[in-house]
Amino acid sequence: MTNAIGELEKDATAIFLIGTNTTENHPVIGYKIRKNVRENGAKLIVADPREIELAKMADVYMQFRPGTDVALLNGMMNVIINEGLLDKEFVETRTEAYEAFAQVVEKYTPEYVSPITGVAAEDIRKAARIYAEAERASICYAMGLTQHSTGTDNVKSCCNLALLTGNLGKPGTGVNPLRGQNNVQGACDMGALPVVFTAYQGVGIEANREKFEKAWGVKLSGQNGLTLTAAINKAHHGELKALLVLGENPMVSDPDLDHVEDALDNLEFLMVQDIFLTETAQRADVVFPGVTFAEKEGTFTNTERRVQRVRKAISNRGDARQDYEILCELSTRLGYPMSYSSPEEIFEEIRTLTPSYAGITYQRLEGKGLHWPCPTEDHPGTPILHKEKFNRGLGLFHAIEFREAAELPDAEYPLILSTGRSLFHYHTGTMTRRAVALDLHQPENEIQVNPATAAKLGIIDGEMARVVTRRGNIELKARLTDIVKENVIFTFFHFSEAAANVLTNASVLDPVAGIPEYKVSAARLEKIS
Amino acid sequence: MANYQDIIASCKDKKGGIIEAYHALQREFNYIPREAVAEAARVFGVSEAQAYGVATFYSYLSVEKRGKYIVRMCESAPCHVAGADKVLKAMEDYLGIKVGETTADGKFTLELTECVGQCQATPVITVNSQPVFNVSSEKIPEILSAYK
Amino acid sequence: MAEEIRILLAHADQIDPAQAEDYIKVGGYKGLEKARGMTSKDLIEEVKKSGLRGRGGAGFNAGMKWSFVPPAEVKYVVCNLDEGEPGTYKDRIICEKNAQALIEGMAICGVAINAQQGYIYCRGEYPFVVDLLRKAIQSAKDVGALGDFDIEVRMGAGAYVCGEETALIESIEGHRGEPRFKPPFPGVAGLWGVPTVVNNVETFACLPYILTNGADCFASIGAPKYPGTKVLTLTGDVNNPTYFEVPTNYILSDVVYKLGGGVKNGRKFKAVQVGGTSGAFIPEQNLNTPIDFDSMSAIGAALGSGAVLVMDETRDIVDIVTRISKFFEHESCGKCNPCREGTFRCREIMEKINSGRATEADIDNLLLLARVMKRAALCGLGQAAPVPITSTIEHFGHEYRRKLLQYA
Amino acid sequence: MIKLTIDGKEIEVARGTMLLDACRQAGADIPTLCYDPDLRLAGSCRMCVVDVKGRPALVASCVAPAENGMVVQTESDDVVESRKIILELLAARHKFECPTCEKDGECKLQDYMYRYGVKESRYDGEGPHFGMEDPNPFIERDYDKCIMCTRCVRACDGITGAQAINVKDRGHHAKIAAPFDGKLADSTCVFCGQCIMVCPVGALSSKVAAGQGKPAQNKKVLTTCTYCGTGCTLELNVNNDRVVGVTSNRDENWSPVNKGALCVKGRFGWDFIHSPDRLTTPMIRENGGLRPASWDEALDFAAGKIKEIKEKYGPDSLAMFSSARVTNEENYLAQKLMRAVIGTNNVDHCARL
Repeated sequence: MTNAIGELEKDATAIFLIGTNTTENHPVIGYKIRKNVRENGAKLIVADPREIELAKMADVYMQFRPGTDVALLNGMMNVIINEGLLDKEFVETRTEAYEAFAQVVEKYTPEYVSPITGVAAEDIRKAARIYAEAERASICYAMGLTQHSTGTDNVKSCCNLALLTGNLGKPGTGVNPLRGQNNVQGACDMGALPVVFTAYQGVGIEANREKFEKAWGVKLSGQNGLTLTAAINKAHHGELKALLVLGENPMVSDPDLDHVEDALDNLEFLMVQDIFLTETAQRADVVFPGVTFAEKEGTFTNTERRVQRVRKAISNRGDARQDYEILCELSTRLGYPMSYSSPEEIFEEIRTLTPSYAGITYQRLEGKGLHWPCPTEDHPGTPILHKEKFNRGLGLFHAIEFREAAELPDAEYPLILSTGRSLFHYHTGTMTRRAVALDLHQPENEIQVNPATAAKLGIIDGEMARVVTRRGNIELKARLTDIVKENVIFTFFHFSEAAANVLTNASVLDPVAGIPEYKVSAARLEKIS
Repeated sequence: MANYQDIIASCKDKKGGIIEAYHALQREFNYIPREAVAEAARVFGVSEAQAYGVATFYSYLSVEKRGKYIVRMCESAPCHVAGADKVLKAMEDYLGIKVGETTADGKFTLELTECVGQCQATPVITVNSQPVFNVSSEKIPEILSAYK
Repeated sequence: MAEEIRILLAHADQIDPAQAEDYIKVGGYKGLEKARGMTSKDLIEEVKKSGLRGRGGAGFNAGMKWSFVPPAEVKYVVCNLDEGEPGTYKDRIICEKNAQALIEGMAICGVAINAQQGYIYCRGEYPFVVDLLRKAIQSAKDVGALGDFDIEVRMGAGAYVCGEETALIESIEGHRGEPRFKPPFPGVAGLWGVPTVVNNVETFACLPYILTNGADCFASIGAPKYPGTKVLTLTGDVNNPTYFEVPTNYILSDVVYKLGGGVKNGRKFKAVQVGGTSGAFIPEQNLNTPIDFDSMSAIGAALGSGAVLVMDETRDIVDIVTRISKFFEHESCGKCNPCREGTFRCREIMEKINSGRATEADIDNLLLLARVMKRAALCGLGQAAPVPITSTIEHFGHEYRRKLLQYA
Repeated sequence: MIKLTIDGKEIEVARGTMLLDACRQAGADIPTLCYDPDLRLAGSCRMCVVDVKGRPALVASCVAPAENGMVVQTESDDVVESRKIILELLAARHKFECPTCEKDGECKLQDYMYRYGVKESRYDGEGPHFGMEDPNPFIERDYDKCIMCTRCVRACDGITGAQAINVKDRGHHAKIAAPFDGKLADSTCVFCGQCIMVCPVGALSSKVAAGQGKPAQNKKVLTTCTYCGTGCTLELNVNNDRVVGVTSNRDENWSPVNKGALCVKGRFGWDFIHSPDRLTTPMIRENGGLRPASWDEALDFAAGKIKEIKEKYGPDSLAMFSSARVTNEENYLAQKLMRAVIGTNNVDHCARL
């Protein structure tokens, strides 16, 4: 997030949610948004293919066709430009490449965009006006925006919208991805990415390598590594031979599970470090028992870049070991002795190599934590980014044309399948399916179907139905609900026994981010007779 | 018979008019059906829990099904001293039900009420909110038999 | 002196209260016209000078109350027509006889505080009064008497507590009728959070007279510190159980014996409860008290709603108070602890006494509970609920003791 | 600033300060049941009443603004008498099962009864009369312990915004209820448990934590939630080296993101920690199955395989999926292992999934 979570509760006078079912996936942030709307009269714009809970209290709700985000956003920006609602001063002083961008947006009139997105032109106008006229408007999005073959374009379009209206660098504004996992921000910050060291220091840049080579005492590769999805594909082709998995479960979380299974089976060596014998661990050659957050010291970085402490409450279970100790042991056996007396010692090393974390110490994290960037020990942290200037200097407009999703419905697969999360479960269910109350409350997966669609197929509420895509099929309990439109069906991906990712597409990824298109698969629903 | 959605919709322009909507519903159904509470919550922008809380707060509102004629005996002090107990007993005997119950044919529901403001002519009963004055236990059969 | 003085009911049964024309023929809407010609400040001053005090529980000077209203874009005038005190029906009578005076009075208040919208909150027991008022308002609008002032009638639904002004406001807002804590007072933050004047029917209905005849004229009627008239409703064991309008210096015994025609069936007087069910029971020795606010306060009573319930020598005081305690249990909104639990326990203990199962300790418990409720309850309901109990233990203690276990 | 005298002590507070805060500032310990600084004021429990000179009735300090020149007594005879009677009234409707109550030791009714020496209630009539069973797996609702402070209703509305519960009926029959007095699962309840957090007595408690440790026996460890990216602070309740519950800290200085608010996963989804399925020993694949192994054996085996593959196919034939669920420190080591030790940049995690 460019801005802090707390600003959504009091500072933002308008909030634009696109592709985030906030009350289910980030409940506590959802509470804050709802409070701001109810108690302070903040305006709310919701764009989502499903009529999510917050849509009910929105000033404008746009139920758009999955995969048409760019068209919708360009439509809003077209209105803003044509009605003169843009922040001219901000555009002039803090941005560049406006002209090319504006030229592209020109054709995206609400009337042009309406048939593409399925949203009434008037609603697009209304949304544009609310967002642009607000004193402080915030955009929040989540995987609903990013998990597309056009995910990067979608995000850039959100940035365009914020740049166009000057909604950056002030409290209550910003472009705010709500990240789905407790430490996904931290994992990125720490360089668990194929192209960067910590703090997004590119591996291809010599100076960066030199710095890390000096610190680590070894020569480093400058060649970009494989993304997760690419690695699976390489394994499938037999080029990747060994995979070390630390607390991940690709056998549930990754697209096209049959493909994943083949890929893992193709490996010469699979190592898994986890707290449970996950679907992935079951295929491993060696399994190491790690520990849960309750048994750990360390830090997590949340979606607003706030680094916070994790504190050990209980001792390791059984013969399990601290995950960092396992990594150290392995490293040592591989001829690179690693030993740290505590996570804090590791953190001290991180600080020296990570400019945005340089000013953070465990001691300073007691209490409220710190938002990076925090370059020095007397720096208060940075809740709001891009205040005076952007990292690159001027904010860059991107001219983005709308592209359709990779897989569109056709006669054989007439529906659009989207996947996502439930309030009661988390990711691959490794933890929540073993939390007794959560699993009792929601023990099984479902397919959300519009009653009209179900009626055409003769499917009744609660009945098992078959969902089929080009990758495979699964049987799910049909839940009839009009929160989805007639052409859309939706299911959760937490349930390994009815794994949504059997259905999803691994063949087309976002070209930049490598993200799979979980939100759009062409699908067919069948009655099981 | 009007449907509950239309009845509620007819009150939607009254700010905070949920109680008015409940009255209108009761004029039609003699009680507030469950679906109507939910619909009223939606129309007046309050939670269902709140709409239900309002419906159960006021003694003239009921979320339970009631008879065609709601007969209420005033039991406030002026009627009490004028012999409300005897009148009530007579009504229970005549209708064959206790307070709070509805006759098997769905015609009468017997309730108690506090003062209805007709204390010039105690004891007072009301039938669907219309007061009947100076009642006595003897007059009950005649009074109630008039309601078909 | 034992004469009625009719200000509010002067034209009772001579005009159709639903018809503004009828009212205008007898001089109606002159007061409003006059008010419109005055500055807001002068108008409030005039009402202050009349000495008109709220005819509800607190007896606060009406003009004074209005003068506290701060400037705001939107304000409301609210009429409390939720007379829920058992034995009371004077507001109904005023409406049924002279609804236009109420409407005019509210409009005068609207001029004084610069409000364009009024609400009448009418108790659910009076659906016919609601109908009448709606017609009367329409008629007043049709003849152009109200100008840009509008009045909406809202109907309560059977909750005595909504007679408390903040509970009434909650109810108009469509909420449970639970009183709010004060401050803020409605005059500052009332209906939908904006400044709101709440007065009852009788108070508003006095205004046309005050404006038409002048503040001094009104101030000269009745008790100097609580001038004007008061509509009383007589119930219970009297020969003439009806309503009267009398000047405020009228003596209680005259109410019972002259207007009421004395105790029914030639029986002897035992007690009179004044001001409705939350009022004190007054024994014979205090009957010589004038009915005005301050004189009644001096004997621990309150004129309140103007209900006068007469009980003859055969009446069982403890039984009646037991019944009253049931009323308060039934009508407590349940918000605050002292009232919700207190009214419930009062009824339990009263029933225990009334059925001969109690001891002296129960009376002590009752007095202790009464003291706490009076001091600690959130609103007037819980504070006043024990008054019938304490006043009867004070004046008719022997009737309680006769029912205790050891004497049974 | 205004000046007032509280228990003989003259203090100065800012205009607009509530009397309760002024009294606390003056060192007076004012008991409260319905008051909650994070919730809309109710002013209904009347435990915080104080004696203000010149006022005919006692004043509920939580809803009364302090006024210049006020002379206040916080424990006058009248005040103490009122508080005792209020406690007795509440005690008469409360089901006392303190020995087995989840809130035993952290119950405000208990605390205040102790403080004011209220051993029993003089009101010996009808006792607790609601009862309640709600089949949801998260929240125990026992309205025979409810004291009608309505903090749960206000938290459900003001913190979570779910508005699932409200007061139904009135007077002594008034009760906290979901719509139609039904189950929470049929309401808009999201099982966040904020109602449990604010309940001053044992009327609301966690079914997941039930019977595992009383508040006083539990050590509370402040940490960051393991689920979504919001980063809520929570307190792991630890008893005998086991996590037995989750509570939350409402102090913004320690719980900056959520200020005590949690979601259903954070508050009720912790028991996987002690799942019998937990891996407790390393395992090695043998004959198609996984068998337990010692750490040394497993580590040697893994290191051997990694070396072998690296030597045979080069470092880029290996990859690691690190995790968005482990700590920063562990992620750092994971990428360091791949980059510095194995010599490849093939490291990623599930940020995209």
